[in-house]
Amino acid sequence: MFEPKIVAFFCKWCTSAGADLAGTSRLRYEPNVTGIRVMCSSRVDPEHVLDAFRNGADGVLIGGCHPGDCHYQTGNYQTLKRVKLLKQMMTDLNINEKRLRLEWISAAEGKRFARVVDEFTAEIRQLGRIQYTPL
Amino acid sequence: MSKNKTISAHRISSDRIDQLHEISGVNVYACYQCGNCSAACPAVEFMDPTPHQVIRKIQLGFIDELTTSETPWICAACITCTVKCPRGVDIAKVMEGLRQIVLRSDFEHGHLCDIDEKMRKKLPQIALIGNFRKTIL
Amino acid sequence: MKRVGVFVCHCGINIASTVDVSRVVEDLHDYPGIAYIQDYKYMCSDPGQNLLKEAIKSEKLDAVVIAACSPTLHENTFRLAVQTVGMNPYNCEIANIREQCSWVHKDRTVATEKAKRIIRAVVEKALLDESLEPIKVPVVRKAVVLGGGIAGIQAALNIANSDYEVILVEKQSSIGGRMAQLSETFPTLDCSQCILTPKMVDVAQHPKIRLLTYAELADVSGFVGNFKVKIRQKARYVDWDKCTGCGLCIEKCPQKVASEFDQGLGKRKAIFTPFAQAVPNKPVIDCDNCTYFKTGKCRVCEKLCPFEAINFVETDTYIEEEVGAIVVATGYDVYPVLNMGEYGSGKIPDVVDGLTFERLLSSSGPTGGEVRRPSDGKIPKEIVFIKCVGSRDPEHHFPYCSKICCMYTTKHAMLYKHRVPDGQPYIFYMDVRAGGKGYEEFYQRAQDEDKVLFLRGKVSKLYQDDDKVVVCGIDTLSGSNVEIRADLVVLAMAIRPSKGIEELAKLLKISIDQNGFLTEAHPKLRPVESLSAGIYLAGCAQAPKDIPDTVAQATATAAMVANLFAKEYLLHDPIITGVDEELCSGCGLCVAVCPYDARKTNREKGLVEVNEVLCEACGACAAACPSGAAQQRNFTDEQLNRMVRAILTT
Amino acid sequence: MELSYYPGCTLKANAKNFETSALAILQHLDVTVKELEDWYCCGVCFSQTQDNLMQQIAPVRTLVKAKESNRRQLLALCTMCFNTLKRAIEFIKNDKEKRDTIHQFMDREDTKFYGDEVEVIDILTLIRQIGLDKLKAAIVKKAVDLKVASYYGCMLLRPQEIAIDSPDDPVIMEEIITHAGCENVYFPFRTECCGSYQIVSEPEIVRERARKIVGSAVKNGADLMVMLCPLCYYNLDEVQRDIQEEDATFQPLPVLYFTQLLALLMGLKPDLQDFRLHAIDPRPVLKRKGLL
Repeated sequence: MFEPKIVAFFCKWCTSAGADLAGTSRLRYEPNVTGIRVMCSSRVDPEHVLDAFRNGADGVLIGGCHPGDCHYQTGNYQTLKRVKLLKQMMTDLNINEKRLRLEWISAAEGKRFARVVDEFTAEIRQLGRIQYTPL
Repeated sequence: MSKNKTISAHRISSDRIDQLHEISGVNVYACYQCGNCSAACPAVEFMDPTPHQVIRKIQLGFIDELTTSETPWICAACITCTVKCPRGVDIAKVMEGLRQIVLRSDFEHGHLCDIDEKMRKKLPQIALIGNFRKTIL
Repeated sequence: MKRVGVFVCHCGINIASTVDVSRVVEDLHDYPGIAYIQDYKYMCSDPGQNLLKEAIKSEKLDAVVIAACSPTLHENTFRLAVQTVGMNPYNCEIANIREQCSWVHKDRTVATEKAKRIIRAVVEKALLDESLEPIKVPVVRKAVVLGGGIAGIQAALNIANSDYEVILVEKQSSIGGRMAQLSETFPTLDCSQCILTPKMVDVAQHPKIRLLTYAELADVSGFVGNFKVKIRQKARYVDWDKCTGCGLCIEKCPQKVASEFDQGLGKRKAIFTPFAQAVPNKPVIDCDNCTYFKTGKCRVCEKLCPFEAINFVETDTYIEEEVGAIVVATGYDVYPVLNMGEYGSGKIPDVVDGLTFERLLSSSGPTGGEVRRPSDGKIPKEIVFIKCVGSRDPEHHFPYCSKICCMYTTKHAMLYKHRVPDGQPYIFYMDVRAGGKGYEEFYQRAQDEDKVLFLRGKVSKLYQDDDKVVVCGIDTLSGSNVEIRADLVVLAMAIRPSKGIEELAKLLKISIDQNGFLTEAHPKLRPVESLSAGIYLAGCAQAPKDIPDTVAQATATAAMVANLFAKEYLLHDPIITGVDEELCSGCGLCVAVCPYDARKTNREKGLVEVNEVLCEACGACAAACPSGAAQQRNFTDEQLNRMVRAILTT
Repeated sequence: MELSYYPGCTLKANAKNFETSALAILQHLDVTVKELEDWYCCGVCFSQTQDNLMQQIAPVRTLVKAKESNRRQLLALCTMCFNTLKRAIEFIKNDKEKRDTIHQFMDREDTKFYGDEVEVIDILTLIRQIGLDKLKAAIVKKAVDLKVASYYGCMLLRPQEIAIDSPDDPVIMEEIITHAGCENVYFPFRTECCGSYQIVSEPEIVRERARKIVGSAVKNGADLMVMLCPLCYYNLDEVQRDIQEEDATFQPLPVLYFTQLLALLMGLKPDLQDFRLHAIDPRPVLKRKGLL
């Protein structure tokens, strides 16, 4: 079976804490996602995401706080805007936009974290290995 | 038979509540029983149960008591209850829903031919048609 | 290259049972950048920490990565440990291989591989981590309190009693606020003014408090510890340095106006103090109503003043001050009866709001404490109180509970009954919310001793009929509609944040909630702070609350301010985003995304400048920067890119 | 100014004096109203069910005709019709799915109605649009101290989304009455229901309502009561006769259509109004007040 490589960016306050909760709850989920802990999802530069694809990532997952709950007031809205634009750009670059996913996962949503990771892994698995040809 | 009625999970999840919801589109669970609908209703003194009690009985699943009561037929659809409700419960639509539940099995409530000839000539057309619209399916 | 040491924790079997720790150590031994790697059973234990310290010294490590549990648990522990051997704490990083690896995977090979990826990524970060020092910010140990009601008074007194200076700003000419208008207070029925006025006097006499009344905030700039405030002192037309408060001018002023303090029931003069116990007890001239200002003639006050204190040419002045903290305690207004079409839109004279009824009950009020109705001065024999007017009504007015009405309405009915023993009070209610010390007992007393009749339901309509007000309501408990021909109706109107709160919030850059009240930083854990550092909240500006709650909150607010002032410097997390002036083109994209106003475009220099103190380190600006000039310390683009690559390399 | 006009059935039958007086005053105010060429019953009571779309079709048919007339505004004099048509517009506008279903039903119509093409207007709002000053200028008769009770009823004020004014405390009728030189009588029952179609099956409800509404207007000193709904008119005029039969102490009050009073004040020929149609004869009070 194809094991995709997925890079993730988790905000420190919500999604990373949600991932910790999934851990303390001893939930099981797919091991393909490896997370990088940032202060806020809005730290993620579209360039980081494209760089990940360039370097062979089959998928990129970004996790932030729910709208209205951002520790930095408006960071997740910035992320949302950027991801929308980035998805358009990905289409132009011939990367399936489904390979990038933005999810709001709170510190209390351990179960949701595990579900998102499993769903996303399954989806990327179905899409197959990334075929990235530089322009 | 005991006058007390038992409240049960079975009753409060009755599909008759769903049926009423489907017809009326109203979420009766927003009601907090302030009674403003009944306080404002122009025909309340002719009603038993009164409008807020109707909503409560629906929440509890006592739909049969409502379809056999006169209340929905006393209602004149003046919509005062609806505009008064602080929680946005459209009570007028609930009353219409109850009338419809009855009419959809009985076709008619009351007897139209009972209206006397003299009255029929005198009454404005909108009174007659309005009445038909509410009492015949 | 920096020498990075990696320490892999077994966490007993928590990590070691699924992650093959020795395999990790073996496989990463030759990873470029790892100078030293070791595993240990419990890294957080004393021996574990000693092992870490010894290795830093013996292996001359520049940075360490602890592969263990979540950083929320022991990042601080390890950072403190490395500091004892001279390492900068920002060179100590945690790789979370427990919560996000060993605990969530079963397959040993798979978990071991993932642990390696996680560690590699963090090693890449550590290689480029800078040594950082917390940013030190000096604190101006002086506070400004906006609003001189009980909340502001309590906060100001407590801050001043901690020996810090306070400026108390009040828009009326006297402090006292709404509490000064009240008659007696629940649940003890002690007179409001009797417990309030001594505090007002304390404020006036306190050496650490500067009282600015008839004044308001005009402008504010700066940040926590270092605000600059500009206060508008409205023209009083009376020189308070000369005025002794003798009151001769007030007595002789020919112009009478409805008294705001008495809710329009009584009269005041055009030169006035709002009430007899005013602090400061000196008058101002209401220029909108003063005969001289309107017609150019009169000047009676000027002629009579023995101290030549009247000054008709006085203008507004501005006072600038530097403060370290701002307390917002601007209080509430009652929602006007005008908004209640079904209750006569304010056109029925004997339908009044609760605050007006307080004045009718107050011994210093327009009726001397006798309950007499506004229309004809008769003593009402049947009186109806209606609760939740405008509150709990998301369809037409406001969704929230105004919180104080249950208790004050019960008090009103009780006090009425004490004043008019042969009268009948009725209260229309939907729920009785009597949570609070002694509150439930008070409510029960109103029912069983004072025979207040509680009717459960709303009133759909009120109308004047002869000299009565007809109340059409319902008692849902009996199922009966009720009609009462009342002599007086008192409406417990919704509590609203006081007028001007939106402008003030904009000025202070703090947020207001969907109902118009100021938003606290966290609804449970940070109830007295705003989301902007250094700005604190107290009283009804934040949410409706009664006197005990207001005093408790104001005291807490003062404690927070004292907490801030206790240190000479504030320490600020240094992982902020700066500007590389070489690269910055001054485009301002970063300025637009900053939620804290930490970044400003300097048009002259053509670049962006950062106020490091305001930066909260979210990094949104770094992601927005097109040139790479904005780099978040220890979260640089290069660090993140190298982390990504480390995850993807096999 | 030109607009379409939808009379509805009652104005062509029992409420002729409403139609003639309304059309006369509008003509006097330089407004051209064109009756829709082909119109249907509006359905009277707007169906309040979610699932019975057949009942919504009647008003939509009329709205299609109005759209085809190429005039934006559609005047509905009868408040029942006004309410039904305006609610139909809201329904069509706000529920795309149900709108599509209705369109499928209406396969004989070439025009599809989407909600924004026609604005249904009542005569009070229309007078406001014409201008109160213009109205004032058209008034030629000075009523001698005439105290008028303006009765709104339900259909202009409820539900909220179609209300022409505040459902709790409307002012529009009083505003016009003042500009027409009469004195307003505020009476607390002016927005309460008359009992509506219950006159057919539960007449005692209507009697009770009429007694309250009329009694309240009389108590507050009204010389006459004006209104805009043929059903309210019947319930509050004709039913007063029944009340008088039961209760000799009952004090009756003449009831006029709002437009009848305006026509008189504008000095339009009184013979276009058939006062014999009134159960409570308004002529004595009109004479006393100098309008006849």
